Amino acid sequence: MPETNGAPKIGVYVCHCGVNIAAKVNIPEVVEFARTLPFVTVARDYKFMCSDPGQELIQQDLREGRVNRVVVASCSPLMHEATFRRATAEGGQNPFFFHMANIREHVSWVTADEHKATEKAKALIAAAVRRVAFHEPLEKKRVPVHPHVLIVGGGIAGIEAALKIAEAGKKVYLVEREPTIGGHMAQFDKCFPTLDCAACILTPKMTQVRAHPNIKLLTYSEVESVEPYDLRNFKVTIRRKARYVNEDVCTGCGLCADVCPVTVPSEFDEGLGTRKAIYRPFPQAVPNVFTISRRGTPPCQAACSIHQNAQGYITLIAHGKFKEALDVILRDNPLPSICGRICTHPCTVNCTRGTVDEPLNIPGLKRFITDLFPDYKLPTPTKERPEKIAIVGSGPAGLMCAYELRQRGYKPVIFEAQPVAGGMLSVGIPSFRLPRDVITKEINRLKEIGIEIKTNTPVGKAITLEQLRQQYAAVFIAIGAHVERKLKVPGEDLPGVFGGIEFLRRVNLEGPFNLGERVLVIGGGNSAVDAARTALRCGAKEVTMVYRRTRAEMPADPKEIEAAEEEGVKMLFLAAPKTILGNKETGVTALECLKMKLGAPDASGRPAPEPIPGSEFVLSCDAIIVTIGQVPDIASLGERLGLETTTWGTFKVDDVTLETNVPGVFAGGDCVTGPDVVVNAMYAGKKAAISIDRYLNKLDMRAGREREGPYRTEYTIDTSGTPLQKQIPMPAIELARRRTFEEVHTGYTKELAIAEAKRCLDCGICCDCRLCATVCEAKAINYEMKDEIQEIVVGSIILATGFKLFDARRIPRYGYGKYPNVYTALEVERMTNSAGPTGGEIRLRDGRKPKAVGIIHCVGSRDRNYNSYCSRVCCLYSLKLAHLIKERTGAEVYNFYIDMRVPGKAYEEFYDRMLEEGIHFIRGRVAEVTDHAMTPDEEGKLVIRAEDTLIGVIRRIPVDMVVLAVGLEPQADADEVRRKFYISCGSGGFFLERHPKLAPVQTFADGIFIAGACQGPKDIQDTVAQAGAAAAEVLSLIDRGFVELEPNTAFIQEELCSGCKTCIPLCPFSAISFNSDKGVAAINEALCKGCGTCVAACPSGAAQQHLFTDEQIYQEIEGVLSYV
Amino acid sequence: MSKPKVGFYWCASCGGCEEAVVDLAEDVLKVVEAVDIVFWPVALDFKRADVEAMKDGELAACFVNGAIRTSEQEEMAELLREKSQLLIAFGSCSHLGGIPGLANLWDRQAIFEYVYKEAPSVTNPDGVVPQEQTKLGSNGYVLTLPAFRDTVRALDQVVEVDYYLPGCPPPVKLIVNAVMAILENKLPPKGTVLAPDKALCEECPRKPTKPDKLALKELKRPHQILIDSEKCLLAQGLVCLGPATRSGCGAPCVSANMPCTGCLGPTSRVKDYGAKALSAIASLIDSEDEQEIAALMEHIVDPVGTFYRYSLPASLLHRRVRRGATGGAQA
Amino acid sequence: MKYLYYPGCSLKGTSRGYEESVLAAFEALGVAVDELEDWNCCGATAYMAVDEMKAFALAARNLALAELQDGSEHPTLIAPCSGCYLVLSKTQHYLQEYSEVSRMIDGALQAARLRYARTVHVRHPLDILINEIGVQEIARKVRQPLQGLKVASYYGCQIVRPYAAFDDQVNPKTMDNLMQALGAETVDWPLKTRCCGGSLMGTLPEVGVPLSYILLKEALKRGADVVATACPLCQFNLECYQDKMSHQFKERIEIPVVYFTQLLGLALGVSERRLGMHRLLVPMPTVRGGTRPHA
Amino acid sequence: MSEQWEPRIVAFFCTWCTYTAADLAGISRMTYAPNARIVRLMCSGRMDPQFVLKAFADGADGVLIGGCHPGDCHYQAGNYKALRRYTLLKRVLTEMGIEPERVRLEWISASEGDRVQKVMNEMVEQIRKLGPLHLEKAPRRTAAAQEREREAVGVSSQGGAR
Repeated sequence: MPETNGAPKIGVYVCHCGVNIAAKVNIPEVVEFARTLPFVTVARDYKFMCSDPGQELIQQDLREGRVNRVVVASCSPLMHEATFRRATAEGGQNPFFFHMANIREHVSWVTADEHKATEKAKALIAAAVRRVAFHEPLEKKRVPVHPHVLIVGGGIAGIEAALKIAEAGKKVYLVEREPTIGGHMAQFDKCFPTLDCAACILTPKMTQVRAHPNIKLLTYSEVESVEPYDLRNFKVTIRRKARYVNEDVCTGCGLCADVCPVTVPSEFDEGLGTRKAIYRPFPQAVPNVFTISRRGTPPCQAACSIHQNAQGYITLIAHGKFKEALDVILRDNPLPSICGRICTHPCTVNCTRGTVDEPLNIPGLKRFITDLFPDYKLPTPTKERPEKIAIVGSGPAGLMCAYELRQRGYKPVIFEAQPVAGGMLSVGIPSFRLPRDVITKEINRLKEIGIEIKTNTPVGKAITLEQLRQQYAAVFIAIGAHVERKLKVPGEDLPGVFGGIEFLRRVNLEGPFNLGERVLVIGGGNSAVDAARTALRCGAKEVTMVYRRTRAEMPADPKEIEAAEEEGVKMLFLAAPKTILGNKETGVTALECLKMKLGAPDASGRPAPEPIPGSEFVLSCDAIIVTIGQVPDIASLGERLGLETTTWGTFKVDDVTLETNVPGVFAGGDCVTGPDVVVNAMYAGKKAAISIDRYLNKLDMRAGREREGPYRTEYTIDTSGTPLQKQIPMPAIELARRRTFEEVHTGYTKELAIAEAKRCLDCGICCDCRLCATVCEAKAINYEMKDEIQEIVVGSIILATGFKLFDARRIPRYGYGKYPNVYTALEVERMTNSAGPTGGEIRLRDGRKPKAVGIIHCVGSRDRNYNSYCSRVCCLYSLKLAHLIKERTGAEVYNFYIDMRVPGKAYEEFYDRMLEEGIHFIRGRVAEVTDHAMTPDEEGKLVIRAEDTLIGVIRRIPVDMVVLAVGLEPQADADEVRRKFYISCGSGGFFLERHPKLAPVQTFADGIFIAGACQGPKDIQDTVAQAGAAAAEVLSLIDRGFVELEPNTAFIQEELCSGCKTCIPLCPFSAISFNSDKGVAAINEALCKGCGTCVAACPSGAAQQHLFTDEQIYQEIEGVLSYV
Repeated sequence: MSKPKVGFYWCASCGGCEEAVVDLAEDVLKVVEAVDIVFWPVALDFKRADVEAMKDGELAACFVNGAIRTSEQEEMAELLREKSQLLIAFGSCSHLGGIPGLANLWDRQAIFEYVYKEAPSVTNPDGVVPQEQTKLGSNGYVLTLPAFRDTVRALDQVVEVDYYLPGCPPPVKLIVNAVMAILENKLPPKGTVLAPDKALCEECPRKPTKPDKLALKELKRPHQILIDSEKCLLAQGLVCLGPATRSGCGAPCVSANMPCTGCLGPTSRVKDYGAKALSAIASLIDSEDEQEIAALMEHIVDPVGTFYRYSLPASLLHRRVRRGATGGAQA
Repeated sequence: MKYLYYPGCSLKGTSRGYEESVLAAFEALGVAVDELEDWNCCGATAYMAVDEMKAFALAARNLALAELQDGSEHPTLIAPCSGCYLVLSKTQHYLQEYSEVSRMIDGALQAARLRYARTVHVRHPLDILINEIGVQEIARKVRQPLQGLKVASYYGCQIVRPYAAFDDQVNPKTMDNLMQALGAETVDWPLKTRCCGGSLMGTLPEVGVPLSYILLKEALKRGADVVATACPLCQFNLECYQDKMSHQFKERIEIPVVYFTQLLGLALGVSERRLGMHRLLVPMPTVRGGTRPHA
Repeated sequence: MSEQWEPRIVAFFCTWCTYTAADLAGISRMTYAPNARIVRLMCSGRMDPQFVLKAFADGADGVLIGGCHPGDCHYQAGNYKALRRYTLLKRVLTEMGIEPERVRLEWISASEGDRVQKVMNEMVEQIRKLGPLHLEKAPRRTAAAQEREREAVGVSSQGGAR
C-alpha cells in the first residue's frame, strides 16, 4: 500500500458557477447534505470555485489541517480538474487526493426540474466523496516532446504555420498531396474585403517555404500511417508519389510541356482551361517543377499480347507527329505493317472508346504509319554476342523470337521448310488482305539487322533437331499448325474437296486456279472466311459458307464476315455436313447436310450444336473447301529428342518459360497453343526470347514475368460527356474490283488518320511517347520512377488539410452541368484571374459578354438536404465576384440570398459599398434555374425563379450567366484522415477541436492540432489566425520540452498474479509482457496509456489502474445509488 | 490437560467433504491424536442435544460443510457458532454456496413442482409435496419437517465465519495445513480463505505451454475435441477457469484433461467470481464483429452454470430475479 | 420474373387506355403480370388528405394481399397510376420508419385476419422497363420504330417526389431513354415534373388550367408531336382541357397526350385498339417513317 | 411504490467520446431525463462486468455503457473488448431473470451531444416500461466476510485508505 495521509478528512466545495449551477441546483441543501456524508469535515459553497478566492478556500482548509482530501462539485473535470488539482497541491497535499463532481454539464445544464437536479447533484457528490476516500497519492510522469513538427496540407494555413515554426528555428516537414503548395488560395484572384491580389500576398510566402532551411517540403506526397513512436511522439510514414520528374534536377523550363501531345482539362483552372500530361499547375508553383500524370498502362496496351503502346502512337498521329509515331511503334513491334493489316487487335476490343460509341481503329492507324514510311528500318542491336540460336519455323513466332534475340545481340538462324519465309502469314493469308510485298519487306528488314533465314530447309529432313541442339546455344521450335483437321465424313477424299489451308497455300504459292461455279466452304473461322473470299477471286460464281452454329458463335472477325458478305459470300447457318456426294470421275457433286439446333453450352462456352434427326438436305456444288482447324505437323520433325507432347498433338511446355522437357529447347506459337492469332504467336516468340536470354545468362527464368502477356487495367475512365463520334471507316476499293487479289483496304489518308486518332480518350493520360525526355536538357525525366516511402519521427502534428467545394451537380434544379452558362464561383474566380483560362475576361461559353448575371447564395449550405451549416465565406466572395463582374463586364448583377452574413472587420462596409455600386439583392432561396421562357424577353436566357420574401412575390429574373456560390465541405477523405491521426470529426464532418472556445486548435489526441478550413468553414483571415495559434501551441510544447502524463497507468500486483497471460494480448500498445523468471505479467509504464482494458479482464484482480482502481469505482457506484 | 474439542457438521452438500476428511488417510490419526472429536454425525452417533449441552465456545473449532437451505441447517449453524471458538466454512458449498447454490436459479415452488411432480422418474398422482407439518392419524401427533427456503445461502450469509477452507472438496493438503495452523495457533487474520491467494495457472503443469498472446477463435467443450494432454487447455479452446480460480489444489483436474471449473472460488481481490471469469474469457474472443462474437459465445451453452457453478449464492446477484418479488432480504 | 399488378380505380375508369397499353406492352415484351386479386382503394386523395392512418391501412391491405398471392420472398407490385404508386410506396416507407404507424396498421390488418411482413417492393412500370427489362432488350424487340416522332416526356410530380426511387427528381430521364430506344426523338425540356394542375383543375380551374397550359405551350414550342405521360390525372388534365386553354389564351393548343406505354406498344407492333388509343380525344398522328400499325 | 418510483440508471462513459459528448450536451443545454448517474472511465475497455452486477446489486434498474464508435476508440480497440464482455454478460443476466434491455451498450462520439440526450431519454423510458428490477437484497454478508473484502482491497473498516 502506498504511503498516505491518515484517516480521511474530506472537504466538499460546491460551486455556483454564477447562476449556471445555482439557478438549477439548491446549493445550500446540497451543502447540508454533503456535511452528513462519511469522513466529510468541511462543506462549503462559493460563487466561482475556479477563481483565486475560490481556490484559496480549499488551500486554507488544507493548510490548516481541516481537510486532507478534496471534492469540488462544479463543472466538467475535462474543464477544471487540472485547476483544482493544482490548488490541492498548493494546499500541501498530493494533487490526486482530489475528485470532481460534474454538476454543471451533467446536472444543471441538462436537467429541467430543480428538485431532480438537486437530487442528482447530491448523488454525484456522495459518489465523489466515497471515491476520494480511496484515492492514493500519485506522481505525474514526464515524457520528452520530439522537437520535429509535421504539417499536413500546404494551403495558406499549412504555409503560415510552417513559416512561423521554422522561423523559431524548429524543423518542419510540410506534406502536400498536390504537386504544388498554395491550396485554394492560389486559385483566387482577389481577396475580400480589401480586393488585394491573392497571388501577390501568397506567392512570396510560398517561395519562403521553398527556401527555408528548416522546412522540408514534401509535395506530391501523402501520409500513409501515423503510429505511436513512444508515449507521446509519433512515427509517420509518408508516401512520396512518383513524379517521373527528378525534383532536384528539373529547372521548370517547360520545354517538356511544349512537346507533350496529351492535353487534359486543368484542375487548377477548374476544367475551364487545359494542361498537358506533363505539367505544372500554375507558373508560380512551388516547387517550380513538372509532374507527369500517369494513370497506368492504358487498356489497349494492356490487352495487347506484346503490349504495343497504342495510345502513344495514336496521340502522336493526332498531332501529326508521324515519324515519332513510327518510333513508338517500332519500340515493341518488328512486324507493324503486317499487324496493321491482319492483327485481330485485342487492343480495339478493350478500347475505352468502345463503351462510348465505337472503339478506335487502332490497327488501321498503325498501318497508316507503316504505309507512310514504306522504307522504315528496324532498330539495330547495340551490342553483339557470339551465341547462335536455332529457330525452327519462320512464322510470326519465329520471326518475333529472332528479332528479340537479335536486339539482345544474339545471332538467330531461322530454318523454314517452305520456299518462302513467313509461315502462315505467307501461305495461309490471302494477298488481298496481306500483300506479299508487305511480308517480303518486313522479312528483309529483319534480315538487314542480321537475322539469317534458311528457306527450303525442313528440320527433320535437311537437318535434325539433335544437330541443331548440338550446334546452337539454344533451340526455339515454332513450326505452327499446318495439318488440316478432317470432317471424317464419307467422300472427303473425292477430287474437288480441299483443305482450306491447302487451298490457300496453293493459291498463294502457285496463283489462282478454277474451282468451278459453286463452292461450299465448311467452317466459321478466319481461315474459312479467307478461303471463301479467295474462292470468289478464283472465279467461283456462288460461294456459300456452311457453319454448324449461328453467326453469333462464328469465331471469325465480324468485320471480315461483313466484308465477305459484301463481296457476295452466302452464309448457311445451323447446318453440318453428313456425306459428300459424287464419284472419282465427276468429283464432288453435292453435299448432304443435317439441320442443327443449339443446345447447352459446351467446353468452349458456346452452345453445342445438336443434329435434328431426319432433317437431311442436299446442296449441289462443284468444290468443297473444308476449313475446320489445323494441328501441328510434329511428325515432320522426325525424331524429337523425346520432347513431350499433349493429347491434342501439341508440344508440352512450361507456360511461364516455354521451355520443353529438354533443357535449352523451347517451343511456342500454334505448335503449342493450336491455331491462334498472329499477335499471340509473336507473344510466344518474345517470351521464348526472354527465356532463352535468361537461360544463356544462367538467370532465374521465372522471376517477375507476371505482367507478360495480356491483362486488364485496374482503373476505369469517366467517359461521361464525351461527344459521340463513330469510328472513321477505312477506305477500300469498290466492290466490283474485289474479284482480283488487289488489297481490299487502301488505308487512311493523313486527314482521316488524324481525325480517327483524335477520338482517343487518353486513358493513361501520359501516353508514354517519351517526347519530353528528348527535349529535357536537364535529363530530369525518369519514366521508371517508383513511389518512395519515407519515415519520420515528430512530436507534434498540425493538420491543415483544408476543404473541398460542394458539388453543384447534387442540386440539379440549378442546372449546373446541364446549362453551359451556369458556373461555380471558383470557375468565375478563375475567369477573373488575368493568368486564368480567359485571361481575365468574364465570358459566356460562346464568348459573348454577359449582360445580366445572377449569383445564387447558399448552394449546398444552410439546407437540411445537403449541409445544414453556413459556409461563412460565400456571402463575402459573392459580393467580391459581383463587384468584379460588374467592373469587368458592366453587367447587371443579381444576388439571391437568404441572409447576408457579413460579420468581420470591414465586411459590412464592403457590403454597403456593393449596395452603392448598384448590385441587386433579392432575398429568397432560388427555386430553380431554367431555360423555360414564358415571355419574349426570357427567350434564350436562363431564368432564375425565386420568391422575393421581402415583397412576397415569385420573381423570374432572366440572366445570361448564373454563378453558384457553392459552400465548403470537408475533404472527401476527411474521415479516413482523422482515423489515421486518432482524432474525431464534429457535425458536418469537419475535424473536431478539443473545446470550441478554449481549445479551438487542439484535438483530443495530444500533440495533434488543426488549423484552417479542415476544422470548419472559414475565410483566409481566420485561417491564418488559426495557423498562428496552432504554431504557438506547437512551439510552447517544444520549448517546454516535455509533457506531463496523467498517472492513470495500469500496474500488476505480482504477489497476486498467477501469470495467466490474459492481459497480454489485450493491450493495444503492447505494453504488457511476460516475466518468465517470476512467472508473472509485467506492464511497461512507459508504454501504458491507461485505458484499463487489462484491468477489466484480469481474472484474479492482480491488475489495477491508478485513479481507477476497482474499489474506487465500486465506491462511486455505491455513491451514485446511495442517494436517488 | 485435555485435548481441544473439534466438531464436524454437514449441511446442504453431497458428502464429498466428509470423504475429504477420510482422505486425510493416516494423517487423520495425527488429528485424532491431537484433538478430541466430540461431534461428527456422519461418523459417530451424536445428537443435537449433546451439542446443546455444551458450554458456549466449548468446541475449539467446528468444520461446517454444505450450504444453508433449510431452517434446520440455519439452527445448527447458529448453534454451532455459539459452541465454537472457531467456525470454519468447509468446502465450496459453505464457502460460496456451491453446486446446491445453482438452485437459486429457481425457488422453492419451482423446485418442488419439478422434483415431486414433473420429473420423468416421479409417479405422484396425488401431487403430494413435503409439508412442514403433518398430522399423524388419530393421536394427533404432529410430525414436523424443516422449512425449505427459497434461496440457498453460503454459511457466512447466516452466521459469522472465521475461516474458509475452499474446494469441492477441500484439497487434503489445505485441510492438513489448516488443522496444523489451528493446533500451532498460527492462524492468519480472521475471514481469510485458507488457500494461496494466486490463481491456478500459478501451479498448473501446463502453464509453460500457454501462448503469450492468446486469441480464442473458437470455444470447445471437452467431449468435442481430442485433448492434447500437454498443452494449455484454454489454448485448445476449452473454457478453463484456472486463471480466475484460487490455487492450492495442485491442479488435479487439469492434469486429468479436465478444465478447471472453479471450485476453489475467486482470489481475495475479486467480488464476483463469475463476472471476472466471464470477463477474462470474453476479452480473449478473437473477433470485432458483433454477430461473429455472439456466434462464438453460443458455444458456451450454459453461462451461469459455467461461470457460477460453485458461487451463485455468494455472487453479487446471488439468485435469479423473481418477478413480482418485493425487494428486501428474505430467507 | 413474374410481377403482380395493382390497377387502382383510374385504370379501370377514366384511364382504361393506360391499363390496356400497360398489359399489352408487357405481354409483347413477354413479361407476365398478374392482377392483384381482391384489391381495394390505394388510399390516395380523400383518405390521405383527411386521415393518413386510414390511407395507410387501405394501402397495407393491398400489400398484405400481394404477399399472400405472390408467395415469393420479395413480391414486386407494379403500380402504373402514380397516385397509387406514391401511396403504396409511402405506406411501405412509413411502416418501416415509424413504429407507431407500424403498430396501428398491424392491428388493423389483424382485425381483417391479415398480416403484412413488409416484403413487397412497390415499383412503377417505367422502373421495371428500364431497370429490369432494359432499353437494349426493348430496342431489340421494336418492330415499328417511332421514326421521326418528337416526344415530350412528362413525368408529373408523384413518381419522383418525394421518393426518387428510380430517377432524378428534377430532370428525370428514364422515359426519355425509353422513347429513344423506341426510335423516337425526345425534346429536352425543363418542365418534366412541373405541376399539371392536379385536382385544382376541378376545384380552382383559374389556377389549374394555366398550369396545364404552361406545359403544353412549352412542349409545342419545343416542337413536340406528342406528350407522353405516366399518370392518369396528368393525362386527363393535359388532354381534356385543351379547348379551354385555346379559348382562354387565344391560341390553338392542340397536341395528343398519350400514355408512354401506348407509344411503347405502338413501337412493339401492338395494334392501336389493343392499346386503347381509340379512346384518345386528340388522336395520334401517323407514326412517320414506319407505316402506321393497323387498328 | 410505482407512482413515486423513478428508474435508477448508472451510466459508465468513456472519457474520450461519450463523456465528452455528455459535456457537449450540457454545453448545448440539451435537457434530458435526470435518472442516469454518469461514472467516468478512461475507456469502455475498462468496463468490468462486476461493475454492472454491482450496480444492480446496489439497486440500479438499468445500466448504460457508452464508448467510441467502432474504429474510433482512443485506445484503438477498447470498445471491442467492451462489446465482447457485454455480449456474454447479457446472456448471464437473461438467465438470472434480468431483462437484457436493462443493459445497453451505445457508441456515441464526442460530437454527438444530441445522441446522449436521445439515448438517455430512451433508456429511461425503456426502464420505466420494464418497471423496477425486483432483485432481492443479497443476504447480508456477515461482518467478518465484509472485513475480509476490506482487507483484500487494503483499506481499514473506517473506510479510508490505510
